Amino acid sequence: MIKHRLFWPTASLLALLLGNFIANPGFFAIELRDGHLYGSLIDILRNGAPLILIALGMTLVIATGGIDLSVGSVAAISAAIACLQISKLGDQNSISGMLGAMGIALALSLVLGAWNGLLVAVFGIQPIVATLILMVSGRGLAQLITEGQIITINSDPYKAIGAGFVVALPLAILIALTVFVLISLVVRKSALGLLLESVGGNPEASRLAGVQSRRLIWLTYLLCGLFAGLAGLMLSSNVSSADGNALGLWMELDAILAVVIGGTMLTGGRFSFGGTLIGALLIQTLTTTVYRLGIPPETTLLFKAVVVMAVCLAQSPAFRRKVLGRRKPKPPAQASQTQTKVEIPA
Amino acid sequence: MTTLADLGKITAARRKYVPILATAVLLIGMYVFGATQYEAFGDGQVVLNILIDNAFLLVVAVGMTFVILTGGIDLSVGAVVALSTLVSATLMEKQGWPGPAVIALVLVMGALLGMGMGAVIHFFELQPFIVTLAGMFLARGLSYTISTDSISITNGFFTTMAQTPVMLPGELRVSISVVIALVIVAIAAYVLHYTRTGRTVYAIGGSEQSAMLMGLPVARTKIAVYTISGLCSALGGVLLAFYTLSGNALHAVGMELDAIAAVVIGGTILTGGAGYLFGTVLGVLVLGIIQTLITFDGTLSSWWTKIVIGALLFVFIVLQRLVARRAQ
Amino acid sequence: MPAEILRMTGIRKEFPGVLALDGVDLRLFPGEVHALMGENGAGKSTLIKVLTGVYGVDAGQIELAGSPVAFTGPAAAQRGGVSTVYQEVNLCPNLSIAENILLGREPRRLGRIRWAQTRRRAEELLARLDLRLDVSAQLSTQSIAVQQLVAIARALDVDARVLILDEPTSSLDSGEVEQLLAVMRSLRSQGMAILFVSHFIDQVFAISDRMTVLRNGKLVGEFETREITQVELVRKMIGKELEVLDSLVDHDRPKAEVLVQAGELARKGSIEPFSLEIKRGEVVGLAGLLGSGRTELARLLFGADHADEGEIRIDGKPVALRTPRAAMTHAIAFSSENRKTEGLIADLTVRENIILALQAARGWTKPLSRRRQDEIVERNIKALDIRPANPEALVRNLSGGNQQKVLLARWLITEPKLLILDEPTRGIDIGAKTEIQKLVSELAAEGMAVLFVSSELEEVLRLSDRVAVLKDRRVVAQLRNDSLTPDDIMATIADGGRE
Amino acid sequence: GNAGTPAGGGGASGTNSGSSGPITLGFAQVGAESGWRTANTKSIQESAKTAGIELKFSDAQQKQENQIKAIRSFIQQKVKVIAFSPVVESGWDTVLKEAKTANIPVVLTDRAIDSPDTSLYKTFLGSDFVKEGKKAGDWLVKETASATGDVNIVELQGTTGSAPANDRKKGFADAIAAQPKLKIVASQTGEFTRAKGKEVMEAFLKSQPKIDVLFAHNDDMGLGAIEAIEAAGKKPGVDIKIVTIDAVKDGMQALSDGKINYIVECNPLLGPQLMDLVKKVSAGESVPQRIETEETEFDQAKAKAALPQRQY
Ligand SMILES: Nc1ncnc2c1ncn2[C@@H]1O[C@H](COP(=O)(O)OP(=O)(O)OP(=O)(O)O)[C@@H](O)[C@H]1O
Ligand SMILES: Nc1ncnc2c1ncn2[C@@H]1O[C@H](COP(=O)(O)OP(=O)(O)OP(=O)(O)O)[C@@H](O)[C@H]1O
Ligand SMILES: [Mg+2]
Ligand SMILES: [Mg+2]
Repeated sequence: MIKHRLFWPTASLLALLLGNFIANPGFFAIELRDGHLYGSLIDILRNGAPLILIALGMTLVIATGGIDLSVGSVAAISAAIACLQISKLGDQNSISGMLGAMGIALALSLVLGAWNGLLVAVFGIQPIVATLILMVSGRGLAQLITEGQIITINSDPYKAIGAGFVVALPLAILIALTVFVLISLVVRKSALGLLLESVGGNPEASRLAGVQSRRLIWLTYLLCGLFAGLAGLMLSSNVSSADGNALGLWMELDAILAVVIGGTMLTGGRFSFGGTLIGALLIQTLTTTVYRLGIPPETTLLFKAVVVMAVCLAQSPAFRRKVLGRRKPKPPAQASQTQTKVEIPA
Repeated sequence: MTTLADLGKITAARRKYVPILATAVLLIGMYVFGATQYEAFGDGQVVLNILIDNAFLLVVAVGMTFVILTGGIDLSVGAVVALSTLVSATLMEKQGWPGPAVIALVLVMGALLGMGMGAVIHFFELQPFIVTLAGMFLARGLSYTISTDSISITNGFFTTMAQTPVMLPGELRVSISVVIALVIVAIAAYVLHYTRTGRTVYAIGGSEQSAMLMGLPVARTKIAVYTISGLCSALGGVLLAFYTLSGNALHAVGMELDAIAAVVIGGTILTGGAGYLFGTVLGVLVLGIIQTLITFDGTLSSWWTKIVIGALLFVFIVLQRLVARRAQ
Repeated sequence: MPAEILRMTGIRKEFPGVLALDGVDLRLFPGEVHALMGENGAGKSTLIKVLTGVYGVDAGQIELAGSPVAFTGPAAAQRGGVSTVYQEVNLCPNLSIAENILLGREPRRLGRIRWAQTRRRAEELLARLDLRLDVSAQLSTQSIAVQQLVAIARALDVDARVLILDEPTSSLDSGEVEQLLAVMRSLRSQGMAILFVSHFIDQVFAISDRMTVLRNGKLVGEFETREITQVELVRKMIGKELEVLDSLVDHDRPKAEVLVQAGELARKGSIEPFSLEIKRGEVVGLAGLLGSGRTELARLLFGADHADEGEIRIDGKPVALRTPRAAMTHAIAFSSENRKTEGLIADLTVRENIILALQAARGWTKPLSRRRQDEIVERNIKALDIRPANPEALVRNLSGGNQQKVLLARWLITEPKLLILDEPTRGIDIGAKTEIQKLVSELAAEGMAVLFVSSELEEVLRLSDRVAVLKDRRVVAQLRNDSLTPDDIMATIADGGRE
Repeated sequence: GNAGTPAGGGGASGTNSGSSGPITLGFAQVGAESGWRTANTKSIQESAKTAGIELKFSDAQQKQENQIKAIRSFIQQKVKVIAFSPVVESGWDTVLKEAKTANIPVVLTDRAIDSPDTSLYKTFLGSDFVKEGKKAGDWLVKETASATGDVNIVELQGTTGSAPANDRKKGFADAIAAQPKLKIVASQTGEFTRAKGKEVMEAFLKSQPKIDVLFAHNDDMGLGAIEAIEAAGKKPGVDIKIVTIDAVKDGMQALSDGKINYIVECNPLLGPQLMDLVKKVSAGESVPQRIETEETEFDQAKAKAALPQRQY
């Protein structure tokens, strides 16, 4: 079942990679340079790591039928706080100082997630406007922290999170994968997954079955905030600076797109972390493809439109049935009647 | 057999207007607050300026209301607006087309784009988010391919439309765009409340599957709402072209969020099936008045501007919920 | 006999892993009521959906008035003169009653909907079913029974040659059923062909002229109602004799300990103050007519709505039941009458739906092990005969009756002290129904307190030690069930509880 | 043209010269999209204070609509002078006509507009983006004068469609057009940010077998690219020559560290100059139609000298 659900996203990802390989045989080349792996695939993993993190949190929120527009701003705030703290350190390379800064940033991200959760779960505000508030003013907060400037830091340990390597592999992707494995384990080994899916699938029925949806929804926003904060650290670490204005800008769209490509419905219910992971990698691959193929900036969006559409159509059973299926010979009596197959509960 | 002539039931029908009333009251409250706080804010023209400055957003939000009422979403609106301004500018300035012909063409183009997205959403059972996101990429991408420069519009028809004021009593004026936008609002409200298509829009939002089993024209209506949204975006683009007298691929970046926010603040439920067009008008005015309050203040730095916009939004939405809840 | 209006031959429909219909034939003549009979999951609803184009067929022919048709969907079927009430209420909860009845057919002038006339027309249609409602009220505020009637009223308005009713009576009380049957008779006399699905054998024998019986997706045969007995019919449907149940009430069982005590509990606009005691091992039935407040009473005891006044004591201690969750911590379970919107999570599997309440009670940090889950689910699938017996099937793909069994299973496994069952046998076939009644009675024997709500009075009386009678949102009487008859109850209701 | 959309009471009551208090200046800023912009804002705010001018500041968050709204509300509030940095070149006629009818003089800063009707504004104060691109190109031509064989250039563009990106690209291309050996082998938008600059450069380093020069439309993208170059095991400024525009502090630091080879300045500190102009304009004095801010270029030596005084 799970295999089946991830088949088309995976196939799309592989197709895109393959397309790159055909256009550019050096695409798969990976070499060891200065003790770390070097190549386009490595770039995709490393640059995709923050998106993976944010998209994982977004998956949880979307599973409950919500949405979080504020992730980009939360990432920016977290990055700004961390970089500000580190820039104040006497010794920017001090590990304890860095951990302290990161701790503050992540704690703040949790608070911001809790704020979103409060608005959605307690005040009952529609998630899209509830998180729009933090999306708008969070950006301002981030700039307030940096005073509109880019805070540049010079901290080797901090730089490692986003740009460093551990045993030749980028630390960022290791962190993202660890989070992926942990959250998958927690959600699937505990009953969290089931309960979230039930809240997203039918909130009233869940309430009557005793599911404490309020707490669960809160928890998802909390985690989403935390992951966004962590992603913010990674993004700022990658360029050793915090840019309150640009960091994580429009990231929420990419994250939602990753979730949707991964096969999770925006209306809530069934969700798949695996799908989200693949969706995020697909988006990052697409970005890298644009750069590698040298597609001019003016046509980049057209190219993206075509690829996104192709990926979606490939995943759509209705498309395969109606358009691709038509080529297969079928008994004529059948063909005329298979038009409106809709799955309906009895 | 059992009859029910219960008072509670009779008011139930009216109770559904409470949230919208609450919104209207709060909006007036905000205006009064502004008027006491800043001189010249109380001027009637300030209110009209909010309409003038947001006529295009209003039209786009009207289209969005249709889509959201069916439980869908249209992310492509901002890009279609930009594309429309650019196509208009290019055709008039570079090709010498007459203004009205350009408008007709742009409207058809917007409607076709919307129809295409609607058809893909319905027939291939894809999520509206992703299809309209692709539509956004497509429209924005087309704009960039047409021109990355902004193009000034000098066409006589457009400049007349842009600069002829519509006089109201008391030295007040609005622009022609405002009149167009209000006409669109009236037509849309009529369609939603007095035509079968409009009611089918609500039915689909309530339950698409039920609507289908009830024998309603689901396919046609779903495609229609995206067509309407595309059409409204294109018209919004034309109004923006009147407003700025320029075509630019970078126009209306992020307008889809403004439009969605206006619709949702106006009380329409994002999952569909409930909400009123008048709410959308209020939603647009709320966004407009927040903006105006901030410009009148004129002391906020760039980041405080954002923080205060968020804060005002927060206060408004929380009050809206509290008032509505109390009243019910 | 006139020529047949509808003929389906050799219909075959396969879903992934399930052969739902296999060579089924059906004939329908103008001016007849034709019953479509079969157990839960036999394929009745599927046949109807295939006919009206909701599903495509894999093989077979459909002819309407002699010419082959292949409807592309309900809209096309309606245009072809086939009006359908599908199983489950398929209406728009966000719209008013009037709109739901007339959506797509609203009276118009120059394209403009005339609302006053729409409302009047809706009222007229409801009046045919002897129902007077505020038609501008939102549908979602209505009980499932009212919703079912609204759906019927909608179908009646269509100018149709064929009317299909898939379990229209599953939550109607006897008065409403009578009314519906009367309407059906009058339509029949006007020459309409009516296809009727019901698990109430009495109704089928009261109204139908002929019947087609399905078993496991296969055609058993077509019969004249006059020429078949109830016992024969049941044997054809379920393949074995049905045991006849007498009263399951056991008066000798000791029922001393009061478990739940509601004192002057009330909620404005939904139920007047009432006091009710339920003892361990006791089955208390709630009887009343449509909209009398049974569901609302039950919801108060479960904390689904909260009371404005009064108190609830459990084992003598006052408790606050503000949420369902709170009620569950006091071992109360509530199976809702509306399984589609308040019961099941359609996109989850049978297994997940069954364990949901138990898991929710434990909290997310204490998951049931997969082995426990499988074991519990398998046991319940067997006990309730849920078909297909596949724990990983999506609930949305189950037949209506089987969905209801899943909902019941969900609450049975929580081992509650008080089990509140609101229309628990809705849409369940006669075979399974007796099994469920026996089960309830056994649970009571083991000391469980049961609050049993059903619009089928016989069922209530068969099981209950005591019956609380409701009228107009008031508990008007509490009667000990010493061989009470339905007539006694109706008399009490008519009396309005005047002592 | 007639005053288009309403100028309201302000338009009707005509002049506003009667007031005696401090000059009020309505300033509609683009946004706070970069450190450069923030420095620009700060300079304007501070010099307004020292000049005793009452500043009404509005942030348009990169949206032309917002800027038009702001200008309209300045007219409503009867400010004495309006100044703004246009988000885009075109589309200002309507609202500027309203300002004209209301007798409020307008000063453009930083970016120009393309309106043929130059009576709509009193003066323009700012930089010429085309010229900046050209300066970068000229330097490169000089730098590579002795080079034989092809010089492969990669370009990091600003936000697609934005005026600085369009103009700097154009100026640079014009300057190197005469030199066939100078080839732009890859050009991609880095959206003016470090993160994108790094990401795009990473891809360039893999897709282009040989890169000699990087031209970045601003310092930030250049700084991002430097990280990518270093991660690829190459030496920025040596293996790949880098030329950028802006001269913000971090850029100057990199320049004096030898990681950048040349920076064309784009000066954000036009506050004092603007306040002078505002005073003149409101006093009715005539001012030149176009004033360019004083801007220089920095090579590594000059950067070392200038770095200590660099404040933004
Ligand atoms: N969409 C579907 N996908 C898979 N299986 C389905 C689907 N719809 C129905 N089925 C299966 O087809 C069989 C027949 O179901 P159907 O709903 O026709 O039964 P029914 O006779 O109406 O039963 P009930 O009396 O319970 O309503 C059942 O086994 C059911 O699980
Ligand atoms: N005949 C009716 N007339 C008006 N309203 C009704 C009627 N029947 C039900 N309702 C509405 O439906 C809602 C549910 O009623 P309730 O749950 O008390 O019904 P019930 O006694 O369980 O009977 P049933 O479930 O058979 O309708 C109530 O809010 C009531 O307003
Ligand atoms: Mg059925
Ligand atoms: Mg009931």
